[in-house]
Amino acid sequence: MQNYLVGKYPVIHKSSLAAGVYDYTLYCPEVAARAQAGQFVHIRVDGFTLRRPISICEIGQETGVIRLVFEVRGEGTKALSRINEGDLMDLIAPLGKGFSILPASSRVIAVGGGIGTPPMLETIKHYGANGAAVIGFRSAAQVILENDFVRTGAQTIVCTEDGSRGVKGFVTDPLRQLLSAGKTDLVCACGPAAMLKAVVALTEELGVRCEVSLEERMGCGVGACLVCACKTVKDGKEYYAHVCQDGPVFPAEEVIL
Amino acid sequence: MQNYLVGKYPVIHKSSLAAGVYDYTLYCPEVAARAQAGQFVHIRVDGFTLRRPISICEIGQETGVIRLVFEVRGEGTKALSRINEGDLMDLIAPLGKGFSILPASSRVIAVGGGIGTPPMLETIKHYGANGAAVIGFRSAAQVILENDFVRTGAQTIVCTEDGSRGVKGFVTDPLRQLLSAGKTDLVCACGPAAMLKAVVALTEELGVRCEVSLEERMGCGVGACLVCACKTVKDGKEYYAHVCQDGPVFPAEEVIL
Amino acid sequence: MANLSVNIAGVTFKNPLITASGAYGFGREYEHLYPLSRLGGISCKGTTLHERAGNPPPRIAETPSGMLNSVGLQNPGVDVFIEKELPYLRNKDTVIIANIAGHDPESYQKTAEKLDQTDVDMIELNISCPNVKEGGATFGVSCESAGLVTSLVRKATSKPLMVKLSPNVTDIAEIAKSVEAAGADAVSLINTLLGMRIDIKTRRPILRNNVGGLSGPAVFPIAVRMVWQVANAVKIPVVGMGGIEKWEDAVEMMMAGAQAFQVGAAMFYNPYAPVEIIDGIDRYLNENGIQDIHEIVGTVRPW
Amino acid sequence: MANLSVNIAGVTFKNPLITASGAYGFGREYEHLYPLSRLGGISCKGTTLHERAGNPPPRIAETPSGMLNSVGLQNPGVDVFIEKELPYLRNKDTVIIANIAGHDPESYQKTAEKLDQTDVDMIELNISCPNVKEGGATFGVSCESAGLVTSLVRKATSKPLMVKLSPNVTDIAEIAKSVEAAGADAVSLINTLLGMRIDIKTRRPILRNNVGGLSGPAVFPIAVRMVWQVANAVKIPVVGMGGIEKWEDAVEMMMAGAQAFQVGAAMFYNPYAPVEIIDGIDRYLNENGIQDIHEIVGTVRPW
Ligand SMILES: Cc1cc2nc3c(=O)[nH]c(=O)nc-3n(C[C@H](O)[C@H](O)[C@H](O)COP(=O)(O)OP(=O)(O)OC[C@H]3O[C@@H](n4cnc5c(N)ncnc54)[C@H](O)[C@@H]3O)c2cc1C
Ligand SMILES: Cc1cc2nc3c(=O)[nH]c(=O)nc-3n(C[C@H](O)[C@H](O)[C@H](O)COP(=O)(O)OP(=O)(O)OC[C@H]3O[C@@H](n4cnc5c(N)ncnc54)[C@H](O)[C@@H]3O)c2cc1C
Ligand SMILES: Cc1cc2nc3c(=O)[nH]c(=O)nc-3n(C[C@H](O)[C@H](O)[C@H](O)COP(=O)(O)O)c2cc1C
Ligand SMILES: Cc1cc2nc3c(=O)[nH]c(=O)nc-3n(C[C@H](O)[C@H](O)[C@H](O)COP(=O)(O)O)c2cc1C
Ligand code: FES
Ligand code: FES
Repeated sequence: MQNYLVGKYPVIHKSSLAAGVYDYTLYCPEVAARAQAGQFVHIRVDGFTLRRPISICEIGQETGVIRLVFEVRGEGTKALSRINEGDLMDLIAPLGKGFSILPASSRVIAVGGGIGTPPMLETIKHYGANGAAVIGFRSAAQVILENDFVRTGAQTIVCTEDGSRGVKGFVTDPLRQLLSAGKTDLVCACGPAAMLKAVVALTEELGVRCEVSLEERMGCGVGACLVCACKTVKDGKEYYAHVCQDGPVFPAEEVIL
Repeated sequence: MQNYLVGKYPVIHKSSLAAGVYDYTLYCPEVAARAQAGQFVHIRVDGFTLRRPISICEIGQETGVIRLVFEVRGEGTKALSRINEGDLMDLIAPLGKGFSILPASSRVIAVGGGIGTPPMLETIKHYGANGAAVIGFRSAAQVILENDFVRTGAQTIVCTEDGSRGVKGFVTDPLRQLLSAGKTDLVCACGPAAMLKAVVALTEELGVRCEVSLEERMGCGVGACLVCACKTVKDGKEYYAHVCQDGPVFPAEEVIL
Repeated sequence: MANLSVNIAGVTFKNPLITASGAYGFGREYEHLYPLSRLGGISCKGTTLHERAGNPPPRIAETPSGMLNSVGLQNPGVDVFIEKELPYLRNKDTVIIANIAGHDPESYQKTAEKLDQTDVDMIELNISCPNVKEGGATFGVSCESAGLVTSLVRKATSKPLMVKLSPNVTDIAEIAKSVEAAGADAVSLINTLLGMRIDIKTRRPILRNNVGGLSGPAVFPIAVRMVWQVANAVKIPVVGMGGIEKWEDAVEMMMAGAQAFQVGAAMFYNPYAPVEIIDGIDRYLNENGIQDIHEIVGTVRPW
Repeated sequence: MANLSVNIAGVTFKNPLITASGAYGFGREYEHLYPLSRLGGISCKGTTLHERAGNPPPRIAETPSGMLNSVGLQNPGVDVFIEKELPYLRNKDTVIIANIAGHDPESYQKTAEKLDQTDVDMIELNISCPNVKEGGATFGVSCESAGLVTSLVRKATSKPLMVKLSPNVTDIAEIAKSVEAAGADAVSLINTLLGMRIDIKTRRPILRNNVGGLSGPAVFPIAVRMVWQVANAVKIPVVGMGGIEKWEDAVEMMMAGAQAFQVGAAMFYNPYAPVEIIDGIDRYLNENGIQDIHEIVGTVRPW
């Protein structure tokens, strides 16, 4: 059953988190009321034929807001970044299947890589101090949302490839340590394909349940056009699932990276 | 020799003169310095392939401004009308051949019809009290620029088709009276084809020199693409002249309306 | 209130708007926005005799005022369509058009035979899918093969038969005439134009299929021209599509000669496009004192 | 500094940017913005054996990300071109391409003969103008007639000969092969796609010619696909055009297989487009450590 909304919602806060990375808060109570961690919004960009999918970074159910964090990658996100406070954003939202929500007492680890980090914030919030977050970036200049993660109560480990901030290296090293330290109920991950591959291999090796969020180019965003195919396996059979409807979050064992 | 400029110039004043009719003042000293009455500017509209040609309504050589008055007719002018004070307008300007400039002591009558009225303002200014302006509109609600014409010192006669303001009827009646009242050196006209036809017929009948400003759909605006053709006669030979370069102002005897 | 209903090949559509095949699924994803009964009809996602996995991703690329797609007819096969989608759509009070494709004339024929036994209202024969080698585009680009497939399918079913034409041809009116002669009850056009985009950073085509079909507003002037040419060449009804995004475009397409029209890509950026277009046409007819939508069809007066 | 110069059919262009025929006149109107010597070449407005008045206006209509034109080859004839335009252009230090059209093979031939005696650098044979019945489009849509006109003109001149292809065909690669076989030294593509717009208020085509040629960004993906297909089908150089508006588009076109490219409609909204595109390519090559523009030609790796 579909229950997304189509509407224009005002930007009530805009800021920049790092070079080319923007942080928007929109007032959209109806969307906030039904959104879940790991879902995304599909944003119309004036002058472009295709909407742009952006993950929901935070949901304020009481305040009626959602938060979006995105990086300028091409012409469309550049145009989006010119939207200012007071302007409206045209959304189809919320869309897709988010991360599984376990009881708040569960041990859950969120792994975010680069601009895949934002959706992990809402995801880990739910678990308070039972959660942990491992977020990786190229170097110090790219680190975003660190304080936000800390504020959720989750143990927060920042990694940078060049060691200019936090732990030097990839997210998999701290992740392995955390997983070895005790029973983990779920690992949730979003980031570049190489990172997801490594995380999936590791959780598989250690027998830990894992879910990953995938990206694919989209048309409709709602499951009608079949363009956002990603290869998955279910019951031993390979087939093209659709990121916008069957995902973006998939059980690790179903994806072919 | 071409001497137009290509540039973005700030809007320093915007207002509305009538329903759907906008009045813009741009600060563009270089354009103002070389512009002449009857010339036009070619405006880029975000999201549209073709620029929109708009006549120059007034030129402030000392203040470095030009004034543009246009009516919303379709999508492009609608988009243009959303440009606000402080925003930039992307112009190619000034373009085309304007009205002949006679000694200020000459008796010149400007005839404007509807949204063809704006370019007549700068045209008649030069002649002070020796000028006269006959401007016609459908009804009172459409009348624009009346006070501006009065302020030039020119005798100003407003006509409306329904008589809801000024003289009832078309511009040709007052024009005939003015022309009969004494020697006229030049009639300058801009407006709908039917009006131009009537004005040209009248001046021809009375043997008065006349120039008219034509409209045609444009591409480049500078004479390179040959799309803005209008049929003219020169030395007894019919040929397609080009409104953007050979015009928009043509001697009445050369045009085929 | 103006009459919006049109009759195409004996099928009555309550209004001339049909959602284009492949762009709207089976309407499930849009039904909570407005009832599907608002639509004149739904042309369902292209179905083939057997299940098809479709092309590998990426399957979409953006272009100026348009998009390329290379879905490659991903679909569960005609049997699943009949079992699962048809019953769902049947009680939605809109015309159901089954869009079929095949890799050889026989597979078209067999698919049509299966549909003949069902309560689909109309069959749209896609001989113009540019995205799969076996998608029929090769049938759609010559008069002979287009006529051949049409006449085979014509024999396989008594359902109203609409043939969907490819724009990737020198003379679309000739193809239209040949499918008319082969027994088509209507033609629909245009399918997508073959296009390509390259990622200059990776130096690889953006689409994994290298090329894909162009649709969206960019193709609208080509579609209007082709509809006009075809409407002047055949006697059977023409259903126009390609780049329609607002009611004005639909009216333009109908003036060019289309009795009905389809909307595809526009729904991606505006999911409400179908109802906005219908409402706009309704308003336009009423404001202009036009009693019946037929009064505008083919009314363009060439110079 | 990267090498930007390319050699096409023996003619050296200082860079691969050529202004497209019909969109730039003879450069006079732009020369005060930047010296014409910045351009790789100028493809001059289409010229015919005798003067042509062109089509009645309106000759242009806007479309989403594009435009239709129906100028209809207004030009003063080849003699005036040779007398008046050629001497003007000759000392501008850029490659001069004469673009010729005709209403029958003989008129093409005679026009080419006259140009053979001049110092134009290259002849672009337009067999694809969709805007006049006698504009050659009929020659451009079949392999036989395209080959015939090419071989006649080939005999009439020893100038480097580039044949400009029409996109309004089922298989552009086949046409390219036939003009290659007939003696063309290069091919350029695409000319405009036939399109139509209707004013729904007046119910008349916007263009007085009813139909016109579509160009601008809207056609870019079609042009890239066709250039890629043609570059893979012939051995002679390919000059790509259709919708190029920024340096990234030019690079994409070259990766698809074009050795040089032309820019048309984009100059209407951005008169500085030619120099911005050249400067952008230069920057791109330097930033990516590419020594020679040739290193990117045809480098797209299909999947
Ligand atoms: C479910 C989902 C959630 C996402 N969440 C975020 C997020 O929270 N923050 C963020 O910065 N980015 C996110 N992305 C990636 C983001 O969608 C792309 O960076 C963006 O679409 C690029 O658009 P562009 O116009 O800048 O780039 P262009 O390259 O100009 O875009 C051209 C086309 O390709 C598509 N495209 C390009 N890259 C991607 C990509 N990586 N994924 C999907 N489509 C792409 C665009 O949507 C557009 O249709 C997400 C993607 C998906 C699928
Ligand atoms: C030399 C010249 C001076 C002009 N001066 C003024 C002026 O001072 N004030 C004013 O209100 N209008 C003026 N016009 C008319 C104005 O250019 C059109 O109203 C405007 O281009 C319509 O654009 P649109 O996007 O609203 O309409 P659309 O119909 O959406 O435009 C579609 C295309 O048709 C062209 N077009 C439509 N109508 C005209 C027209 N009448 N003339 C030329 N092109 C047209 C547009 O430029 C565009 O390319 C002038 C026209 C010319 C040629
Ligand atoms: C994602 C996508 C999938 C499509 N799939 C089909 C299909 O299965 N069968 C078919 O006949 N046409 C298919 N088409 C073509 C459309 O039905 C339509 O002919 C084309 O998109 C032009 O219309 P538009 O410009 O409104 O999108 C598809 C188009 C898109 C965008
Ligand atoms: C106004 C106009 C006039 C044109 N005249 C000619 C012409 O005389 N000869 C010709 O070969 N092509 C002509 N063309 C086609 C262009 O040279 C070019 O092939 C086409 O516009 C595609 O490029 P673009 O999308 O960059 O404009 C003309 C195009 C335009 C827009
Ligand atoms: S984007 Fe249309 S199905 Fe996923
Ligand atoms: S608009 Fe190009 S010549 Fe006048």
